[in-house]
Amino acid sequence: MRDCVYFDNAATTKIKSAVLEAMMPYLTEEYGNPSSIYSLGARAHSAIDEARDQVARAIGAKGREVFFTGGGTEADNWAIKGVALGNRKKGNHIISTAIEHHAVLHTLDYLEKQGFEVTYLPVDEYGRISPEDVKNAIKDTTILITVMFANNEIGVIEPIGEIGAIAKEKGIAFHTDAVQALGHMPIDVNTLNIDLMSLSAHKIHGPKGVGALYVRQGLRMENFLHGGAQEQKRRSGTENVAGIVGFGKAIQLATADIAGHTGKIAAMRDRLIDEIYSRIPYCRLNGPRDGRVCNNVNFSFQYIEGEALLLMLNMKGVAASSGSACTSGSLDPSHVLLAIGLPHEIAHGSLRLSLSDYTTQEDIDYVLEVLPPIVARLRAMSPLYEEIERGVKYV
Amino acid sequence: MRDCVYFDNAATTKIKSAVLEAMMPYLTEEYGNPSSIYSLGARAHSAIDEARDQVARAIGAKGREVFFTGGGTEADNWAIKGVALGNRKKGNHIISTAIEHHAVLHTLDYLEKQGFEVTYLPVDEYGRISPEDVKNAIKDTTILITVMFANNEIGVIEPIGEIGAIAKEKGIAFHTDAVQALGHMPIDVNTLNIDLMSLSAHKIHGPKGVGALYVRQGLRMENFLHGGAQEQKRRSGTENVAGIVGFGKAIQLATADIAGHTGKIAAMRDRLIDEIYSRIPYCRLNGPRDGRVCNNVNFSFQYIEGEALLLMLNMKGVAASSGSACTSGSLDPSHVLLAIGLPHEIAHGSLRLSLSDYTTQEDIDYVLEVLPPIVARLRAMSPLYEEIERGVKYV
Amino acid sequence: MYSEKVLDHFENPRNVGEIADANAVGQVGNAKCGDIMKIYMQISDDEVIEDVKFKTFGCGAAIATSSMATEMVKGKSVDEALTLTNKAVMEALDGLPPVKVHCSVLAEEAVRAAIQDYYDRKGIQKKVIEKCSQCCGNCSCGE
Amino acid sequence: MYSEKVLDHFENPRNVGEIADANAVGQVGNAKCGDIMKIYMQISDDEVIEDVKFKTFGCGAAIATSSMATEMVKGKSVDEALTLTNKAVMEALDGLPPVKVHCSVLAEEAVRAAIQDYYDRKGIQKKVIEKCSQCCGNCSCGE
Ligand SMILES: Cc1ncc(COP(=O)(O)O)c(C=O)c1O
Ligand SMILES: Cc1ncc(COP(=O)(O)O)c(C=O)c1O
Repeated sequence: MRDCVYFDNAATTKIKSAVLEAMMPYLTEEYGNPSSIYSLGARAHSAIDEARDQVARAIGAKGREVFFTGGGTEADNWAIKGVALGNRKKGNHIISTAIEHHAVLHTLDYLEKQGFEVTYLPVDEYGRISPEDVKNAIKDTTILITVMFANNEIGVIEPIGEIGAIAKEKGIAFHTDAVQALGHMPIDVNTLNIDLMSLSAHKIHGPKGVGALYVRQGLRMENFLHGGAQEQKRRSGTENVAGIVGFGKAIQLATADIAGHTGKIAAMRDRLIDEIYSRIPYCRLNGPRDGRVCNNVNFSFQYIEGEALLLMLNMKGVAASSGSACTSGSLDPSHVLLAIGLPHEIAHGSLRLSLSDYTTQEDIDYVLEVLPPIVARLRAMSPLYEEIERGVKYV
Repeated sequence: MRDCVYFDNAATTKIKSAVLEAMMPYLTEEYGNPSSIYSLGARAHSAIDEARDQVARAIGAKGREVFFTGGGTEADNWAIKGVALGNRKKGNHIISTAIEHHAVLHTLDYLEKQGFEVTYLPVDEYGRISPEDVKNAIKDTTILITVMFANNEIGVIEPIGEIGAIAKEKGIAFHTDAVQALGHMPIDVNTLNIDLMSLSAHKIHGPKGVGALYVRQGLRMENFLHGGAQEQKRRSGTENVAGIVGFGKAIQLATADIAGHTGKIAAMRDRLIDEIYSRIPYCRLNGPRDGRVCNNVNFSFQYIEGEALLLMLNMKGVAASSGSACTSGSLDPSHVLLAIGLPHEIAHGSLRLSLSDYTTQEDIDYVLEVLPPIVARLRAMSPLYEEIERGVKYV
Repeated sequence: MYSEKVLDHFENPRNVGEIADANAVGQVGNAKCGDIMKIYMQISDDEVIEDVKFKTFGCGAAIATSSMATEMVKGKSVDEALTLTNKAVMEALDGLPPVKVHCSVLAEEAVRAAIQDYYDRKGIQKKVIEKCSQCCGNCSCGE
Repeated sequence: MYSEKVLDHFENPRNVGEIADANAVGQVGNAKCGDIMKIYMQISDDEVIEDVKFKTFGCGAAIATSSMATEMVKGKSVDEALTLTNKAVMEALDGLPPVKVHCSVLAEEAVRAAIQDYYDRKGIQKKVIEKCSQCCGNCSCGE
């Protein structure tokens, strides 16, 4: 048995050794507070500025448009609450989608309680939203459109450029949660007309607990974390210097050769998809075949439940994730799987395998070897499958 | 010349090697997402639980009352906005002090704009607030009292236990920012009747970008960071596992022998105070002689400006801080120094030297050696001192 | 998250399968909620559960509680089996995480449902099962 | 934060001190704002600044701009000295951080204030200094 065959890179990734190396001075001797005037502090400040430039370069922004945060969740909270509360006088309507990450959805829930009105656009069977729907949802009171770049569960890529163009034409602020897109496709905030964009380091082989919000210069919004004068007085709190430096390095590495990375990973992804289809009956790929993020595979296996599947995979050393209710912290299965039209019972039986630069062909071989017997074993235990098997026999 | 004689431990501290050691596995092989079901994730989850217990034990709390945050600033923002917005129906009045950290003051500014009323209690010449004043400020609409445990600039320790007792008697939520107190005095949230308490790791030889909020069980408040189901569904965002583990270790070390630590550091502090007084004329200790945090020394040197002092100290390898306007990011000197009644011109000339476990008698000797000539040199350049000198001569 | 016992019963579940000529079959739960337990029993004339098997669609805890509950009633009299509580199942498994407690309730209910089926088939006028306990909380179970 | 040049002029300020028999002394700024510059000049009868010294209470930039400004006017005619701008001082120092620009303004004003003093003493009817430029922004300067 293999020890840890890691197929959960959409949940988090391993820190690259070059990233950790860049961080180490700031975890040891270079411990200065970046706001301080003396050399130790000034060096920490320069290190942050360099990281800020690395992030800016990766997304076609200016350094002063990049603000470091405590992660993707904080970036989403700040972007959405910041724009909503800062433009209350202009209107109270926000457009979003049914398949956003909880960091967006629960922030919107909160704003709805504060009197904001939110339109959640539906998605098609592959999880795609239609730019036409966005256009039609716009009202005089619309102050924000927030649509994720790529979905964390089923990997569908949304038409961000088209939505950005619509938002720009109408003069409405456009936020995108690009946490799952970063590193897997070229992103340029200007050509795509993005006004705010959330990023997270730990999805691209950087450290956990650090992220960034891109904010287009001149955009009107409120601060979220109040306090000291850090981050151009817009995001307070002593900076996580080591984390920020690690993020800078990670984003530089992740965007250095996107075409090469995408080509390599997508080939493995496609082999995995094809082989699962051919080796396991009664399954379905969630999300589109094309227009999906290069590292995402998401299948539903009928008649079994996802958590049980994950536990059995774990017993074989495979780390993966599921949209099953049991792993979502609630009793309903993934809102994303429901939004693309899966019935509850099928949504419960989903499996996400997400790849990274560290994924090898051997990993793919291994999961293809252990997965089919596990699915078969769980189906043999399942009263739902029993009926189907009987049905099949009787036909 | 010494290379880096670090006297800015109230700004930030060096990570202890035992802390970094505890963190390293979570920066390398143990990179799992704590929300995941497989072993790699489960181990990260256990590591966080252990850190949570370490924090809880250090402050006399239960593990489930401790919530990790992205730092002291986030803890302050969450505590204050969370209680205020979550109890709006009960009232809109908050009691605080004139000498809080900006993370508290600017959060209160924000709430004032939202229609909350804030009473900022004055302090005496040493920075002490009076429990009597707290009592008298309470109205029917008071929903929160927030008073810092120890001040970050002048080290004064506030009468938290007495205020806690008043708050408890009146049934009003009591928050304290204990960022500067942690590790330097025993803290028990129950005997002190504290309902919410902000902590930060990087002030106690832990990593930057991680902190915690203690919240008494059953206390009514809103969430601040919305999203995933982390931290008992009360603080969303993928956990900064390495940071949290480091915080746990740091707090364990910082509270293992508080009496020993305090005794050792306070002795150095007292020598520093006595010697500065005896070696440098026209100076004044800010904050009380007794009832001050063991690691804080804060002097005003008349006729000179603080930033210049810091730069000259830096040229001698000494890292320190000042309440000078030039280093505060605004043009006014420290609100704390003004609140204790210093005139602007004297507030501009303040110097904070803050100690830690790593401070040595040699460091004290060194700063006592380099500081007097620097002060003398700057005074020789100062047109204000010129007048005084002339005055003195003519007497 | 799960105890060793739960993991053992999940990995090596006892009594999985069907009983072709079972004289008692109970099914509880609901695919929508992600949990279905079906219990087959062979009950002797003197009301002893001579054999018991289960099939479960559900999470690790659902499978482990099914396995443990069937173990606990096997060879017991029907009356003894009716004294089985979800708490007893949980304790036998060294506990369950709070969000998984409903699985043990389902297991208790599945045993009762099978026994109810036995009574019904025999024409015995006993009601040992109430309506859905709503153990699965906020899901749209049974709607 | 500061350029090498600024740090050099801060660490080794040129022309620090007083001129006992100065025939031109100007002081600008305000202790409340944390910046006072006082410039002493010895101006010859043909209006050449033969000697210049300063005393400054203020931050690193205040000291460095004082030093640089005195260097730049030393040996110059009064009329040349009056062409000195804060921008020229900043450029000579390889720039200043944005929050420190007001220090260079103070230095320019201090030079002008000294020259004004010279004119006033001589009874020359020239005004080369306006009222406070409010360069220090939101502080309560001059109130
Ligand atoms: C799409 C998306 N948005 C936001 C987040 C939250 O980011 P973080 O975990 O850094 O808070 C995640 C991952 O958890 C994500 O996948
Ligand atoms: C009293 C006090 N409160 C809050 C903070 C903010 O903590 P952090 O830097 O972790 O955001 C600090 C330090 O910066 C502090 O000294």
